[in-house]
Amino acid sequence: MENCIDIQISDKPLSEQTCLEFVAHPGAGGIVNFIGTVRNQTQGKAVIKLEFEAYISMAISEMRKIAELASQKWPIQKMAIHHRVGTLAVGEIAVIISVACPHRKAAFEACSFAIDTLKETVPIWKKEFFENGAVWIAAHP
Amino acid sequence: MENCIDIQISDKPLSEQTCLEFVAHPGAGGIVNFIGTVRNQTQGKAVIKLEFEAYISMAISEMRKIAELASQKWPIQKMAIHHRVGTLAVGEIAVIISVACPHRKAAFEACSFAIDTLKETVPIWKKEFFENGAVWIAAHP
Amino acid sequence: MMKVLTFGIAKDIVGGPEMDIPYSEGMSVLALKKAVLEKYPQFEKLNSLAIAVNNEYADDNLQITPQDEVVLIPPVSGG
Amino acid sequence: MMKVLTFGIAKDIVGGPEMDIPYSEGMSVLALKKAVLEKYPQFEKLNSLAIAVNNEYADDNLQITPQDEVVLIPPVSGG
Repeated sequence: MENCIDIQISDKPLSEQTCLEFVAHPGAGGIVNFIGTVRNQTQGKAVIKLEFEAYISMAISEMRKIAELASQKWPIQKMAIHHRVGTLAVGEIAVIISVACPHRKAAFEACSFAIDTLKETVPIWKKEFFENGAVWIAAHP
Repeated sequence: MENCIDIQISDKPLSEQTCLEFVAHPGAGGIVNFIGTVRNQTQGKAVIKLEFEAYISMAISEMRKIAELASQKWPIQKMAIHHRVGTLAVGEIAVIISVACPHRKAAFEACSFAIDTLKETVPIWKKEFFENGAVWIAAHP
Repeated sequence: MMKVLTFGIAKDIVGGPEMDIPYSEGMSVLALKKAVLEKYPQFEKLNSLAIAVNNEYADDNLQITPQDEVVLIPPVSGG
Repeated sequence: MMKVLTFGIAKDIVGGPEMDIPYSEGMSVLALKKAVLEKYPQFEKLNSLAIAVNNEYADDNLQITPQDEVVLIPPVSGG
């Protein structure tokens, strides 16, 4: 799987096209992409902007683990996980996960597993900025 | 939902970027795209090319029904379903389904539902061309 | 006679994009199917054969009128 | 003393990208956590506090060596 996994963390805008081109595979029957974008509100409070901070070396390592674990569970041909860091405006892309499999069911399951796991294990932190303050998401109960 | 659904059948290459731009929504937290591409083989036989034929007026109507039904089942903000017709080479995109929802779980479920239903109900027919002949897929037991 | 449109393998079986079937007033979708199968027994070998009337899948008991757009729908395989 | 790196809310609590903690030979991850909480009780209020040693989540009983890269991992929120 080594050359079939593309893991990136970038402070530049992410490109869905780049992910799609990476996962293109002549034997692929289904490609599923998850694209996480910055929402304009959280629990009714208007979000102005958002900042992502990453412990980059470990985040890359954890993202790779997710892709490798997914590749053990499902017949994945190609997989890309790209995460943005820095300051993002509403509507910008925070994360893209693209999975190519011979059949679509596996691609849906693997992509869903990957984003669920990423949110649990990858050392990246999101700070949301509101009119009157900012909050590190998920930090407190 | 009327302006939130984009249904297209085209004999030109499909654009994932176009679908993504259509489904962009400031309140979206998760966008899931399914991209069906032409595989290089079916049950071990090399596929040279593929042709899609559609009963276009009804296919558009059935694709719209799928988007509307999905919108009743899940909180969909925007949804695009684009299907290609004509002659396609291996690797080309046959179908794109993009779904934007406030949360990702609904987007995964709705996108998966849409492609499953499309394959059951939409009057589009696929002919695969091999070295020594061609077959209308799913026609015979 | 009424015109019935064909697509996919149905077009191959019929040898063209449409076929003519004898029409009788109040003819049902089921009667139409039987007439099609009688003329082209190869349709028996398909996984399924549906009829669309005016862009909608039609029940067997729907009555067809001469103005309807009637289409043979062999097993679909889009996506 | 050993250097412990901080990110996210941990950086805010500590007031910078790293903190110093007294190191003793064979110190466990659990002992490090206790030392951190003693110095900055605000960490008690977080949903969780993990320790990464050399880019891996570390168990409480792992022994830390002076060469290790040690990082406080407050609740993550990527994606």
